[in-house]
Amino acid sequence: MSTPIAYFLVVSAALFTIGTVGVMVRRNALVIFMSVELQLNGVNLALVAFSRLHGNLTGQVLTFFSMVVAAAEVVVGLAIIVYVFRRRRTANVDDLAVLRW
Amino acid sequence: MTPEVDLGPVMPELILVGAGIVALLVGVIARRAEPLLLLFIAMAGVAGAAAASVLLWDWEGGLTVLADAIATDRFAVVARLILLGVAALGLVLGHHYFQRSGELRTEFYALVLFATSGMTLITASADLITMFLALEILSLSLYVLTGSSARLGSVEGAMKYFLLGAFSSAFFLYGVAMAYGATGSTRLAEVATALGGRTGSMALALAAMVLLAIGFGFKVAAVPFHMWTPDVYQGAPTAVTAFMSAGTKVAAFAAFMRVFNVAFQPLGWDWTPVIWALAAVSMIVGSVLAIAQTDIKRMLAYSSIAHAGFVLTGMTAPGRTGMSASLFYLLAYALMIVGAFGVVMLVSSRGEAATSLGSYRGLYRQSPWLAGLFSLFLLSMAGIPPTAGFIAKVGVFGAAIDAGHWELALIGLLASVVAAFFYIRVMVLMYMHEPSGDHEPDASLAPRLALAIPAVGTLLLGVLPGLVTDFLSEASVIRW
Amino acid sequence: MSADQIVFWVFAPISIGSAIAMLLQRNAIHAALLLIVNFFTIAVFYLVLEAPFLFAVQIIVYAGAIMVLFLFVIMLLGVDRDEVLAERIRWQRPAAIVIGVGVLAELVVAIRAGVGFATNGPEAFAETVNRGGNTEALARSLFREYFFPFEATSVLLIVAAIAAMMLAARHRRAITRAEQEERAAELEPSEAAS
Amino acid sequence: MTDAVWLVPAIPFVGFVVNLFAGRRLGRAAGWLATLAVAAAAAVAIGVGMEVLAQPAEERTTVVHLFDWIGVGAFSAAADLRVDQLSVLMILVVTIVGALIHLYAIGYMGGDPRFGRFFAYLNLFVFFMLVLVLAENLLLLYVGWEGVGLCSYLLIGFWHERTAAANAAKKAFVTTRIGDTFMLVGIALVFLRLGSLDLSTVLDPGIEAVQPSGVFTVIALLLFAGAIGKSAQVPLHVWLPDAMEGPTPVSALIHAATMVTAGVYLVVRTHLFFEISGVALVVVLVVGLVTALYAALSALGQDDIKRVLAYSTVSQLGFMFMAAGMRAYSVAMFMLAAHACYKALLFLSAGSVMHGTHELTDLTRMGGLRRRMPWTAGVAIAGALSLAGVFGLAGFFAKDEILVIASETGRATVWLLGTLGALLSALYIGRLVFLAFFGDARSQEAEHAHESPPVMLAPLVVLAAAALGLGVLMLDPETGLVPTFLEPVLGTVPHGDEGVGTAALVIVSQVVAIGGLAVTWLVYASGRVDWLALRLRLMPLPRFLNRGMYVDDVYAATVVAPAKATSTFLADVVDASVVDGLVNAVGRLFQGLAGAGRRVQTGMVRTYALAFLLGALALLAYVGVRG
Amino acid sequence: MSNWLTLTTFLPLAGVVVLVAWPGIRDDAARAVALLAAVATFLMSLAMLGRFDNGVTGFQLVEEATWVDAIDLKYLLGVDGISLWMVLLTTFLMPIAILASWRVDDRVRLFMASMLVLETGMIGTFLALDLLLFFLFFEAILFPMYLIIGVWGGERRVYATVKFFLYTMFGSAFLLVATLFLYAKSGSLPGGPTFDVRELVGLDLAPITARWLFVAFFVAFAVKVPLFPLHTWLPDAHTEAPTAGSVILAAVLLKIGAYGLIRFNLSLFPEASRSFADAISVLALIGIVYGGIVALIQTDLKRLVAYSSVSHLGFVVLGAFAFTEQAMAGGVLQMVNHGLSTGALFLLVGMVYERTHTRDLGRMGGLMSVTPWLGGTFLFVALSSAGLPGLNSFVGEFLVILGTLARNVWFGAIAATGVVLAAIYLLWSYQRMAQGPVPEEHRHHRDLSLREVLVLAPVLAAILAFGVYPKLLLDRIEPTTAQVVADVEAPPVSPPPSVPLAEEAGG
Repeated sequence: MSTPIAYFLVVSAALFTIGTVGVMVRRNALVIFMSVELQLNGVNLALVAFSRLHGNLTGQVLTFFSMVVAAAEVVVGLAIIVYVFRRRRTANVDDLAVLRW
Repeated sequence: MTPEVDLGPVMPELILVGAGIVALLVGVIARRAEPLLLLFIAMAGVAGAAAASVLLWDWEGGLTVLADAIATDRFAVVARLILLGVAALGLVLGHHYFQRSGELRTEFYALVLFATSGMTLITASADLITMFLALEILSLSLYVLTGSSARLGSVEGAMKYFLLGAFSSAFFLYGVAMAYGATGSTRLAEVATALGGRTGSMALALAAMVLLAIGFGFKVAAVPFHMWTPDVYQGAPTAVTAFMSAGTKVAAFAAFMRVFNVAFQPLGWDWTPVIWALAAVSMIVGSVLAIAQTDIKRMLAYSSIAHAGFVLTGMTAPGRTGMSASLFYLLAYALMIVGAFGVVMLVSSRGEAATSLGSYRGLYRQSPWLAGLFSLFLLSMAGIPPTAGFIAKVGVFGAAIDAGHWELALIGLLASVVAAFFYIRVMVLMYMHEPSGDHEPDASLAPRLALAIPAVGTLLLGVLPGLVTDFLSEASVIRW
Repeated sequence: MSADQIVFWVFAPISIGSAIAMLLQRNAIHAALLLIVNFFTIAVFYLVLEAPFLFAVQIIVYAGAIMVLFLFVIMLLGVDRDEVLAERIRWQRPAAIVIGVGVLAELVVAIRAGVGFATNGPEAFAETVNRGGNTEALARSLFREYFFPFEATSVLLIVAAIAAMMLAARHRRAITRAEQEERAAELEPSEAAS
Repeated sequence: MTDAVWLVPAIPFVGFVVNLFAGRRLGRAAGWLATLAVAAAAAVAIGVGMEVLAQPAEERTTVVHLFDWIGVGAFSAAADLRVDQLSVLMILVVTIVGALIHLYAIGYMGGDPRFGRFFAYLNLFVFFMLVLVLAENLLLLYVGWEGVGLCSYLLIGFWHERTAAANAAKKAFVTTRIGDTFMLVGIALVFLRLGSLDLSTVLDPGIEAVQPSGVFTVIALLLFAGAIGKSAQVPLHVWLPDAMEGPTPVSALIHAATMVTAGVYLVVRTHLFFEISGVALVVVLVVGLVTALYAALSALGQDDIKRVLAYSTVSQLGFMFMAAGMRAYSVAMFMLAAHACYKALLFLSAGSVMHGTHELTDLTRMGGLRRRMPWTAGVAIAGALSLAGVFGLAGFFAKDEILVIASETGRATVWLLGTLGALLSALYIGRLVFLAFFGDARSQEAEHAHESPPVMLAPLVVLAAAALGLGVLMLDPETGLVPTFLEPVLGTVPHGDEGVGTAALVIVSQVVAIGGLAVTWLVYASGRVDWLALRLRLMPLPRFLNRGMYVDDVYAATVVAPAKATSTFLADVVDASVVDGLVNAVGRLFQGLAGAGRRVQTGMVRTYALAFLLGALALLAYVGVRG
Repeated sequence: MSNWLTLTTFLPLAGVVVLVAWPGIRDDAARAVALLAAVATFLMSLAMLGRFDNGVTGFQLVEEATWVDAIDLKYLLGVDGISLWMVLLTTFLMPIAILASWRVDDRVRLFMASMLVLETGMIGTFLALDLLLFFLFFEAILFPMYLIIGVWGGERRVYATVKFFLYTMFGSAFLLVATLFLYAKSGSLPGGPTFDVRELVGLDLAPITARWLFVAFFVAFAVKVPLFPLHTWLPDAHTEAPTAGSVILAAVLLKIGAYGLIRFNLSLFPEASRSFADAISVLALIGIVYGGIVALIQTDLKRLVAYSSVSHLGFVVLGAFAFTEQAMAGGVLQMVNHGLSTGALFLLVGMVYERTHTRDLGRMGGLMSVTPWLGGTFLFVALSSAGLPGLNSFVGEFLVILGTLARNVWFGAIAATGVVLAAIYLLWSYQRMAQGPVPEEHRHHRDLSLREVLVLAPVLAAILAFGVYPKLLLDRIEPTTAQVVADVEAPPVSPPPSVPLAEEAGG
């Protein structure tokens, strides 16, 4: 292949940043969580790219693990979100500000 | 090539997980399982893990095992032991807490054990991948524990903790990726050699260093990655707060030190200023903001932020001095914060009934012993001799000044003057006012006996720090 | 212009576009769908980067399992109503964007300095690293060098399971009692310190 | 015997201790005990005096070492007693006059509830006074110096329920303390510049070579400042008239006979410094002169019998300083002794008058007392004549000698003014006598006056005898007993051949004295002049004199008021608002910061994330610039 | 090597142990235990005095043991002519303070325990030769004192106690930094890095470093002294503290500041001391005059005494920084004397308050007529505090003035004015309290009780004894202070001419 690795890295960085911004501008807990997933995917892309760059598989293995982690996180996260929704009837994080100051 | 499988160095984790699964099964199978039985199982697990770690003190095998995933050094041993101690106290307190609040879930014990296994594992990880996994294990367990009460605060805390936690672990992972990108490996030792030999890419390495610092900074609640702390500490069931405030910090700091003193050791000149800055702002912000708090748990949360700053101060000193100082501080901090939150739990008798500062009015009248314990812990936090806090403070600041960071030490000490203000404000309430509240503090004996341990520890380390300092400085070299 | 470049230049815009679109998408379900699109593009990149196994996993686990779970929850909670995008916290959005751009810039700088836009991975990746196929190679390294982390993930999954049990299956009684108590607590005067 | 000199102060001290703790139980015996103590001291003193006299004139100085008091490095001050002609003279005066006044006080203080306490204080005073005059070491002298001040404070304020008394006491202590502080610095300088505080060392004529005379001027003036305070010289004289709030025996003992003369003693004792300096002597002379005239004038304006005597004392002390200022030290000393007698006598008789007239002190309401209290009148007149300087009486030999010397040594102005002072003395004392004892009674009390008991009259008689006859000791400035006795210590009395002959001077002074008395008789007792009308016609002059020329008021306006204001300002503004204000401001600052910082914790996850990212940006930027 | 010092230091803790361990101890028993412990400590310190050798200039009865290797904290006690008297002052006044607070009946056990802990802390502070150990004791004093003021204090006790605590913490922050910095620097010493004062004296620092360290130490101690303008915590603390608290605070705690200045600032940084001497002397003089003037118009008896302390401690600092034997010795003497006089004053104020229930001079009067012994004693102590010759304070003040005059005539002269001011405000307060007509409400107070006599008698005796025979102290103080002065290496003052010279000039 002839595409410079850096291109993929830039894309990954972009995705990561978009995810980051998403966490900050969205209010729906679910969407925020999705943005986090986007960040993770950005990182994964970087890992794979690096693995290609260094010519070893560690990056891919790490990506694999991060997917597992993501899966687990999603389970826990969604459980919490569901639970919160049951309790407060909303998934809007701005409404969750009892604890402050 | 099939790597030799030597489980000895991970025996503590295996035992913890094993015990956790047993507790879980017992809880599931025997629905009417006697909580005490579960507690016993869990404690047995902790004890076993402790024993296993002690055995590791004189490990003859390689520096790292399991394909370089796990370090076998004494640093890990000491960190593990501190964490296991915290876990034991956390279990007892939690057992009591949830029984009283009637929210006892059999999963609690298992979760604490899993979280602990994550904490201990992270301290022993010699590989960023393992470290990341361990980090996630402990984080996920803590999210759940935080939300393990039906209270709104608890739920909201869990939510915030989770969202921000996931957010920060993304940064952490990115850091790992950058490190890998810079050196082509995630093994701390190899990263170090690559950077030391200038074969790695500095730019990426620096980025990796910063991103990992951010990830750890979040876990140890260093400003400006601290903002979850007050909310979560306040929201979580007090017993859980006690457990995680101590556990997370100790574990995260252990990993922090390992990564920065091994993998990024060649970048020492570059990361010391970062740590310096984090330390300074943490101490200042933590101390100042605590002044304005009206809820004891929030106040302690802010003080724990300040303490993170103190430990970071110790980290600015390179090598053994800094590390042993920081380790000692972590030990002292673990004792006093667990103790303090334990007292808070007892004072607010049932659930979170009374966590406002106001409910400490005239505590001395209601229960002199509780007041005495609390003042002991608070004084230790303020660094007044003869408590562990004093020795710890002298240690870290001494190390920092030794390394030429006397300005940082001065900032820290002035910050601790500010901090003293809100510590003594609580003591003013306890001693110099008459009881106003109608509520009585929880008078049950078991948790008090449990709290006697950190109390004695705080005093003992204040008077005879020599008991541990030798071990600590023994443990404060990370070979690779 | 070689094939992989074409693929890249086709999918990169889609990938980023879908991501941005997700942010602007007021409807949670549509956001989720856009995210799936994005994941697909990433999967494609994996393929280009000669990680076929991850390509598969990405599609199955991510685009498949995880996002389905998301959609399921969204529907379950019925939060598919449109979200008001008007910002309530002043400066939040512009600050977020500015800082985001800043971070991106710095990352790009780091990448440029660290990797450079000319560098390419070693040729013969397939022959050397992926010897005997990516999957097999991956398995080799996974079960030899990384078998312990692999085991560790099991704990992670157990914890996840417990989380689901504890939180999702929380019986109503606990909640209602907690609510009552909190109402009681609110009546209590909680005065500040002197 | 000389070695036993420590008994002289010791005995009264024992008396003090006993009376302090057992006075209440002893009842009237306390008075007798105190008197006996002082009498015993007097006996010892006389014994010592005899022994000193027995020695050849040059070996009459002995130093008795008691114990080392302070010693740091080169500095050391021992508790040593110095026995020489001067100190002997002083202890004799102090103990004998003191004993008499004690005796008198037994009667005078008769009914007082704190009888015992009173005598305890008196004994304590005698103790300190003796320490003062016996001290070989200047610092020990200072101990006595302050000690007598303390006793004066205690005794002036003896009736402390009376605010006036309390005020007077405080005023006396503080005013003198001002002088004392200068003196303390002076003493310190003596050590620092002359290397010792022992009189026998620093009063060695060779000392002159050690330092330039300027140093001696400074030292002498500082010491003299102390003297000014103690001896109530202008400008620190203001406390003495007020001190009359104390019981009359106190006025007699402390504020006439002994303590106030300590200043004179000090100057005489350290005359070497003054002579080396020269300038200092002039200062002494001038201060003495000014004081003598000022006080005499003020005395003329007083209606309170005791205040007249108080101002008179100030004036007389002025004369003594004049003498010292003219190097006629032994004359000063003689006048000191003589004055001790006749002024004590006058005070005591004034006390006797008050005793017999229910504490009546206002001259304008007395009159004709000589009929009801003949003894008192008699002795008082004797004292008055002596003070006025009528030929042959003690007062004459004292004052007249001073004027003679002034004239002889060519100080015409001094002589003139001195003579004027003498005239004024005659006037005010005559005024006192005639207003009190002659004419008709001008009030109830005066009419029903009664003579005092013998215990009070006895000492009066003795003193009267002394006031009349003490002159024998001073028949001639060269060959008189006192000068020859003191000569080894104080040198000879200077005399020149300027001015007119002695006989002429004597005549002048007699004219002045007799004339003055005559005039007062004419005005106050002959009945030919309506002196009340006269006073009204002369207003405001009498008030001006009565208020001591408003010196007190000037001080109040220029010193006391500003001091109070400063103090208030510093305390309420500077300390409370500025210094402490800053401290509290810091506290509030942090409170404010905390309150503000708290607001950042909005409770919204997304702001937290924003802060998080901000931090990330900053750190990344840092490595950006670094890498 | 005997351990008299350790025994003296930790004997009070034995009392604490009893108080804590004895369940449900009765109040009287608690008082008795505390008193017993304090008296025993006093006797122990007397034994120490007995072992003290006047001749030696250095430290004596030194006890050394490593405590915490990790931070090189050594357990290092020793006594010299200065600390000796500070310790004796402490042990002497502590039983008196305890006896004086016999009336405390709220939480007696806690009170007595705090007092005893306080005593250990103070003794340790004076005896510690290891900088870090000193700091440890220095900080350990804080909490018990805080309790004593805060729990048993007056109306605004909380404000006062918090202020006291924070002020001290502020100072000690600098102290700790400087200490650790010094330790870091001390690696160059032959014995390697150490906190041992005796070693550190030999450390040669860059002048600028030394000056910064000096300032850091100075701030900490200046707060404690207290030196203008860091004094404002004192009036509040004194006003609110209970009698015993005020006594200890005035008599001992303030001395720690002055002691620290002499022991550490002077001996560790002689060069810096010399260069700052004038500035500090000026501060001290301001303190002397300012304190005196402000005291003039105070109507709260305790505030008045507090400001008088500011004035008196000024003499100590002035003496310490005049660098002449007389001034230095006088300063140390003044420390002891101020302890006795002001301590006694606060005892008396407490007794007056117990009767009149007010500290407002405006609402008192005529006590001398109602309770002559109380009034008389007050006058006696007031005069001692005003520096009446023959009583204790005079000697110290005179020596300070003398020594300062030798160094700088004007400083000495200004200092002397403090003596006048003292006379004014003390007599003025005495007049308003004890003289004049008796207000109706004060007609029927009883005079000193036997307990009160027991409390006062020892102090009064000491006041008189040290006034008449100060050599008792000076003989032991002088060798040390002389050494300190010598070490500062200040330029010699114009020496007083030797007396023989005078004589041969005359001969």
